[in-house]
Formats: sequence, structure tokens, C-alpha cells
Amino acid sequence: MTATTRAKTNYLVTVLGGLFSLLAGMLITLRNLFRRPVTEQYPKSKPALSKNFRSAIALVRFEETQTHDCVACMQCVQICPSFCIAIEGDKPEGLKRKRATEFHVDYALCSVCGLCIDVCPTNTLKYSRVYDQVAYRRDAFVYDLLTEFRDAEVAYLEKARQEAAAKEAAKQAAAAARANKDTAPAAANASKELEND
Amino acid sequence: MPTRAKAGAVSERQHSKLGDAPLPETYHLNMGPQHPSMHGVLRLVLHLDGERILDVDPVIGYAHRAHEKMAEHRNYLMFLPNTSRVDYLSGMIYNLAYCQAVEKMLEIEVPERAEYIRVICSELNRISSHLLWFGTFLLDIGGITPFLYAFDDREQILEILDRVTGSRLTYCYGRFGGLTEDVDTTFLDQTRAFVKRLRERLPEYHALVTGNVIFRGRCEGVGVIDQHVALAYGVTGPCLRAAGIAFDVRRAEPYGIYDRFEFDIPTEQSGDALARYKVRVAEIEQSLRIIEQAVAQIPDGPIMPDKPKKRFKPAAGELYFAVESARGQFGIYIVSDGSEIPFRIKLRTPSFSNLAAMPAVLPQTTIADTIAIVGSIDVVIPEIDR
Amino acid sequence: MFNQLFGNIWLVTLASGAVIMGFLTVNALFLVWLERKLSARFQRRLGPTEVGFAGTLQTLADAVKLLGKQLITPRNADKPLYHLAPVIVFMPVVVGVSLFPIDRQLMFVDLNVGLVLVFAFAGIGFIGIFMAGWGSNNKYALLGAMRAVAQNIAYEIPLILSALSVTLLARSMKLSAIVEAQSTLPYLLFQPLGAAIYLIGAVAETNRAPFDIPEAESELVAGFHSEYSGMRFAVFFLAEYSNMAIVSMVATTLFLGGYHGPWLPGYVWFFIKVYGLISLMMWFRWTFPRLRFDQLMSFAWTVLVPLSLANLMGTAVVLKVFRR
Amino acid sequence: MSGDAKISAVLETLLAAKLVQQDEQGVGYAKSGMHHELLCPAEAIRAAATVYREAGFFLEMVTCLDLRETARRMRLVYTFNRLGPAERHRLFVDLAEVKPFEPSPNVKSNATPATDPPALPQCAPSISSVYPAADWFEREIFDMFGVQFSEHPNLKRLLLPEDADFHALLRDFGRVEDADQGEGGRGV
Repeated sequence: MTATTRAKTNYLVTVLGGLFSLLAGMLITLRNLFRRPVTEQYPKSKPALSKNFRSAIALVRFEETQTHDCVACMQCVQICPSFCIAIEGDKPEGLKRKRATEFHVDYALCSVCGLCIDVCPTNTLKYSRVYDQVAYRRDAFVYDLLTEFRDAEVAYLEKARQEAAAKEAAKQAAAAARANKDTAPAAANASKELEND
Repeated sequence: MPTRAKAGAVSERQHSKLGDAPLPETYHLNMGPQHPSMHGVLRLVLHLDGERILDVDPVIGYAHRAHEKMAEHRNYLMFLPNTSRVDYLSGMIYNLAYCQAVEKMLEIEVPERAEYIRVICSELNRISSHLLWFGTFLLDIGGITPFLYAFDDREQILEILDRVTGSRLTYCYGRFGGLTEDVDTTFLDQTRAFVKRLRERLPEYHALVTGNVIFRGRCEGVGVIDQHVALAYGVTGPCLRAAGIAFDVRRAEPYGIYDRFEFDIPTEQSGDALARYKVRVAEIEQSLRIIEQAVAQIPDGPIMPDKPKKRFKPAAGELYFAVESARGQFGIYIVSDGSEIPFRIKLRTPSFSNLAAMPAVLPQTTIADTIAIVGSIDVVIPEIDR
Repeated sequence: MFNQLFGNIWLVTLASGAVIMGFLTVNALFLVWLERKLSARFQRRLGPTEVGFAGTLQTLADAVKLLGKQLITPRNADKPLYHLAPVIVFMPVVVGVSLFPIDRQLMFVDLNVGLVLVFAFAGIGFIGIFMAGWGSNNKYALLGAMRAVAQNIAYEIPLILSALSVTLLARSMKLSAIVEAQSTLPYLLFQPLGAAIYLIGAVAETNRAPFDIPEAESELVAGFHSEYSGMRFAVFFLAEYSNMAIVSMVATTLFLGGYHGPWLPGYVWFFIKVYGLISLMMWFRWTFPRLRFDQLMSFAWTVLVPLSLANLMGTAVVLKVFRR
Repeated sequence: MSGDAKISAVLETLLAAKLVQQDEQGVGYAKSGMHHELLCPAEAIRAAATVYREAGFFLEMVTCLDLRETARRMRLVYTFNRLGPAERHRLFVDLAEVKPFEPSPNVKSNATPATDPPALPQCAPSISSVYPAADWFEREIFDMFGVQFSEHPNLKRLLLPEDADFHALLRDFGRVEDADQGEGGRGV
């Protein structure tokens, strides 16, 4: 085979091969023309959120207390890389533990890293399931996490106060009883008085 | 290994790039920072003679977010969410790389299961990055349909990772010592199904793109980064492997448990855009291989150490830790002064060096080639700017 | 046909113009919808679904939106050129359409140099494109305009050469005569190479992918029409889709036997062939990447021009030998 | 591999010539990811870079440390590596401290001018003629730390705006007090 004929064959091979490659590509697109579209018609059909979907943080509502358990320890505030959590808390009257009185999250700053959830000592932080926040103003993304807990919190605090009072009373009673061991008659009188009450 | 590189080989190249012919009418063209195919906010100031490029000056910094400065004001843990935002296309790899670097400083042992999950997620992330690159590269050179096919496949990965990590792009999945969430059998089944699916799809990609005569014409011999240029500019990743150097951090200094898996380092010899394309597509296949092995071998067990540390306070010292990201060698240089806050974290990002080689590659090509070349080296601008 | 109806040449011109403009507008609206729908299905998407049945009115809504858009004229633009360019791009199309025999009796003008006129008017459009690119005072637009002119010159030659082979077969440049000559068999069977060259050239002439070099959106942003907004931009769009229709009509007339076909009425066959060809061009666009400018040019000059010349010579020789 | 022998020979020569010396607190690869750590005088860095270049190393990274608070100096860190099994060399170049562009009023300087700092050069020679990769790295260091490189072909800002009047990674820049105090504490 001379060089010229080889060049000619190569030229033909190139041209025909090129043509064939174009046809192969067209076959692929044609095949896809008859496949089912994969589009999700988003606002009409909403896909399920994934199992561990991360969004703005929210407070867990515990079964037994019907409220959150944020004790305003400030650990999440300190670990937050975006400085987007602001908490205030104090000791409610008649209670030993602190409770959060204000809990704001600026979701516009949050990077959903989950560090706050990791450090929470009472496990009262979780991811919420909201995903379609839209607003015209930045401060609309500052969420007050305690809003939905206000009523429950009042009830819980009332209950907790009673429990604490009862506990206190019982403790005093026990202390009194211990004291009465030494002075038996006085103790007897005291117990009688209690019964009369 | 490259042959002995001559000092100054590149500067000779630069001198000759203007050619000897007198320049008639030349002009400057600002390509970017807003341009359909500048992948973010890259600006190339092109010095043109007609459509022929005489010189190029890349201008970067439009997406500078001061990650390194932020690191000096946060403790080690608080820097975690930053990592996946440096290169948002391989966020998982960056996130886990930072975890591994700090673990090395703190001498934390990572449970077996967590190591396997890390490998699976990193490789899934690498494939998703390559698929995105595949799509946008084709978009750059005018093929729109492959872009959507690639995104369809990438969507599967995002869903798998979303289910376990809770995010689709900027993962914050790693923790010092392990991970935030354990995976379940559904994850493993999904991953297996994805491996099978992509294996079936790749031949379609080859028929639609790899063999296409127009595509080959656009890529063959275009933007050659040869071994000398690669060495001079510190080019790493698929761009380096396309020049025939089988350098992969996963092999060169294995991190995590990469030494337990069998995989090849795909290389090409020509160093042009087509070679880079072929290397990346071959890497997708290798990543699938790694995932397959990891899914088959994954042991049961915890994903965090039994007694996780609460305070992360490494001793004073320095560490350079490198991983193979989808774009090349990603290095983290941590300097600790013994406090809870890093003294300095320097991120050595692959695209920074890869893009820096452009002035040696682009001259004497055309505008259309510029698009193909910048697309083929797969730059992620936020990663360059940090 | 219209001559018999009116008799007054001005009225005829006016009426034909109105009908053609109406047809072109509807045609462009339909083609944009078709392109969006087809591209969507090629890419496993749905395309427009909201406005009208299956999104059919979507392009109408888009057109209304474009009408309401602000018309921006860049500072330092060459204003006369800039404003005139869309008109110059669009007007030849109107004339072009009037030359085709849509059915045996349905034809606006039947000239004995119809074929020449079609190509002559097609050439004018590129002057408009160059005016747009030059007048915009934008480097991308200028690059696009320069590419457009070079591409036009390169691809018109094979286009016309392949059409010439057909005129040799038909012995006429009258479009109706060419169609009548194909009443038994379409010229596609005698001129397969010519038809292929014509198809490639036609895609290039209409600046469609993979030859959409002048407006390559990933390189030149939008090329010559970067700086056009609102309705001016829409006119460029209108011209592009109308040009697709015209080159397909030429191909139908020259190679596919025009309105000839069994069972169905002639105009139905004509439009089936035209829109079939347009769909084929869309199929190309949504499959192939774009060529590089120099590859495009060298393909035209080193492959298409010699091939079409050879085709023309071959046709001439064969005709000389076999046709008495 | 002969390359290994070559590089060690070259380094030995360099060591013998007192061009570079082992850093006093050099640590092993397992701990720091570095195989060799060397302290190099500024004027020798280009010669050292040439040696690495000839031995087939690539420039992995150049960065800078602002040690003004503790040691009253700036420290350049050059990292060279092989395109094969890792062999990472780190070169330190100490420079005199730079003055902040325009010190903000709330700067707290812990540096005590008790003892005179050792006489250190003000700038390092650019190695971008040896490794073009260094071009951008050095520009970034100039941009972020204000460290000058002599004979650099194009020493202008890389990431920060051209008209910036600060060097962002100096440790006394952008220190926001109480950055972690919630609202308004977006700081840096």
C-alpha cells in the first residue's frame, strides 16, 4: 500500500468514523427522547425530606414535661461558628435550675454544621424540618424558638415549682423527723399537728 | 517521574509566546468576572490579536472569604463548617481532610467503621464533582444535553449523601474522631445500586461524548500541560496525571485507609484537554471500584471513639496534611501554639496552582480554546480565593 | 393566486406581506415551543407545561413579556447601525418565504430566478448581523459579527453549489418547475451528496449548533446580539427561527419533492417535510458540542467546497452523457 | 532511586556549606507530615529552590507566619515535594517584622522591645524565576502579610482589592474584641 492510498484510506476512515460517532450520539439522545422525564414538579409534588435533613435548629418537646429542657448553659452559643445563637436565661422563682427565657437563632447566618446539637448537655436541640423559608427582610430569619413553648413553659414551671415546694417540704419534714429523734415527745406533737392540718 | 526539568524552561516559553511577527492591532478583552463559562467569578484579561491570544492575566480574588483569617479567630471545632465551603464541589473531601488533619495533631483514633464510611462518602463526593465537571465542561464547549444527563446521575449521589449527612452540597459530616451520623443498610443498598447504575450509564457517556468527532476536535492537542509545566507550576490532580505522571496522594502518602483498596491511577500521555477528560472519566470508574470494595468490607461498630474528647487543644507544633481532592492535592498546614485556637491554618488548594499555570498554556490559542482549556482544568474559583 | 383575487399589485404585496408576517410570527412562536419541548425531552425534562395546554402558549407569554421590556441602547453605540440591524436581519426573510410553492396553486410569487433570489436575500441577513455586531460597540459582539461574516461566506458557496446541481437536473431555477420535476421521485435519490452538503450548509447558514459560532453563548456570551434587549432581541430570534424555516423550505423544494406526496394534500406534505427537517436540526443542536471557529472554516473550505464542486461536476458529466 | 541519592547528596553539600541547617525543633513525618525541615537564610533560598528544581521536586506551597508577637519576625515557609512517594521538605526563611500598613487604633501589641531583634533581612528574593508557581504564592504573601520579594516580576495584590490599605493576615489586623458575644459579633 502506497503512502497516498494509505492517506486516502485514513481520510476515509476518519470521515466515516466521525460520521458514525455523530450518529451514535444522536442515537443516545433519541433513546432518551422516549424515556420518562426525571423532572420533579417541585411546588406541585414535594419530595420527602431526607431522614437527617438539616435545617434551622429547634427545641425538642419532651414527652413527660411537654416543654423543652434548655437550661441556658450557653455551650451552643459558645461553639457556634456563625455566632447566630442568642440565649438569655435565669433561675425561675423557687427553682434551682436555670431556664432559658429568650432563645433566638439567626438562620440567615447559620451554616447547619450541627455543633450546637452535639454539645447540648440536655439534648434539647434538634434540626427543624422547615426548608422553604423566604422573606424580604433579614430579620425575618431570626427565629424565636421559645414562642411555641410559652404556655407549656408556664404550666411546667408551675408544676416544677409545686414539685420543688413539695420536695422542699418533704425535706424539711425529713429534717424535722431527724431532729425529733432526739426529742421524741416534741416530734410526736409535731406529727400530731401535721395530722390535724 | 518526570525527567529532569530544566530550570527556566518555562520562562523561555513565556518569552517566545508573543512570536516574532510584529503585532498589527491588538486589544484587551475582559473575560469575566461575569461570563457564562468562567465557572464563578474568574476574570481573564486576554490580550488578543483577532481571536488569537497573545497573553493572559488571570485576576482572582472576587470570591475571597478570608477562611484562613477566620481560622485564627475560632477554635478547631468551629472551623469545621468552613472547610466544606472552600471547595463546595468536593466539600466532603475537604471536611474529612480537615478532621483527619486535626485528628493527627491530637492523636485521636478513628473507629474502623467511620473510616470506611469516610472513604465511601469521599469517593461518592469525588464522583459527583467529576460528574458536575463533565457536565459543565461539555456546556462550555457547546454540548448542552450531556450536562443534564450528568446532573441526573449526580442527583443520585446527592440524595444518598443528603439522606445520611442532611446536606446536599456543603457537608459538615465529619467530627474529630468520627462522624455525626451512622449509615444504615439502606445507604449501603443505595450506594450499590448507584454503582450499578453509573456503570451502565458510562457507556452512554462514551457514545455521546468521548467518541464524538466534534468533541475530539475541540479537545485534542488543546491546552497541553506537559510534565515541565506541571512540575514548574505545581499542577496536581487529573491535570498532572493527564501529563503522564501517576501521582495521586491516595497512593503517594496514603491517608485514612486508602492503602487497603485496590485501584489504578489512570494516566494519559498527551497532557491536552482530551487527556484530562479521559483521566477524569477513568477516575470515576476507579472511584466506583473503591466504593464497591468499601461497601463490601465495611465492619460493624461505633462511628465515634468510646470517650470522645471535649476540648481540642493540640500541643504546639506544625502539621502538613495532604489529601487527594477531586481537583488535585489539597493540603492543610496547621500551626498550633498550644492553645485551643489555631495559630494559622493555610489551605493549599489544587486549583490555585492549576490555574496559575494558565499564562504558560493559553497564549497562541483562541478564545474558543480558552474556554475549553479553563473548563478542562476544572477550576473552582472559591477554592482558589478561599 | 392572489393576482386573480386582487389584480392591484400594491394590494397584493400588502396582503401577501401581512400573511407572511403572520405566518412567520406563528411559525417562530411554534418553533420556540417545539425547540423547548424537544430539547426537554431529549434531556429527560418536561419543558414548558404551565401556560396553555402542554405549555403551548408559553412563547406567546414570553413574547408579551419581551414587548414590555426596556429597550436599552448602549452608550457609544453606532446608533443608526444599531437600530437598523434587526430590521435588516428580519426583512429578507419575509421576501424569502414568499417565493416557495407551498402547494400546486399556493404560491405568492413565482419567478423564473426564484432560487437565485432566495440565496440573494439570505445573504442580506448577514449584513444585518454584522451591523448589529459593529454597531453595538462591544468586543464580544464584534467578534461574533466577524465570525458570522466569515462563516456566511464560507458556507454559502457549498450551499449554492449543491443547489446548482439540482438546477442542472431540473433545468430550471424556477422553484415551481423544480418541484414539478420531482413529481415521481425526489431529487434526494439522485443527489444524496448534494442533499447532505446542503443540510450541513443550511445548519451553518442559520447559525445553529453545532455551527452557532457567531453567538456561541459560552464563548462570546451571545455574540452579535449581546447588547440587544426586549423586542429588538426578539426580532433576532424571530429571524433565526424564520431562517430555519426558509432553509428547510429550500431543502424541501430542492431535494424532498416539495408538496408531492401520497394521500395527503400538498401543503400538508410540504409542512410535514419542512418541520421534519427543522426537528432534525434541533436534534443536531441538542446532541452535538460546538465546533471551533477555525475547524468550522477549514471544514467548509477543505471538505464541503471541494465535495460540492465534485458533486456539481459529476452531475454535469453524468447528465451530459446520459441525457441525450 | 538515583534521585534520592542525588537529593541527599545535594542537601549534604548544602549543609556542609552552612547554607541551610536543621531546624532545632525538627519533627518526624508521622507527627508533622514533613520529612525534612530546614532553616534557610533568605539570600540562599533561590539557590536552594534551584537545587530542588533540579532534583525534580515541585513547589507545593509557600506561606508566611506572622511571629511578631512572640519572636519579632516573619517566617516564610516553603514546602517542596516529590511527584512520587512523598518526600516533603520544608524550608523556613526568617525575615524582619513588617510594619502594619495602617495600624488600627485598637491594636494590642504584645511585643516588648526589651531586646534588640536579630538583624534579619527585610525581604526575600523571589523564586518565581525558578518555580513559576511561586509567582502567585509570593503575591498572596505580599497581599496578606506585606512581605516584599525582591526581583519579583509582578508583585501586586492577588486576592484583596488593589486599593486595599491593609494586609489581612497580619495578626493585629481585624481582631474584633468579643467576637463571640452573639449579636453583632459577626466579626471576621
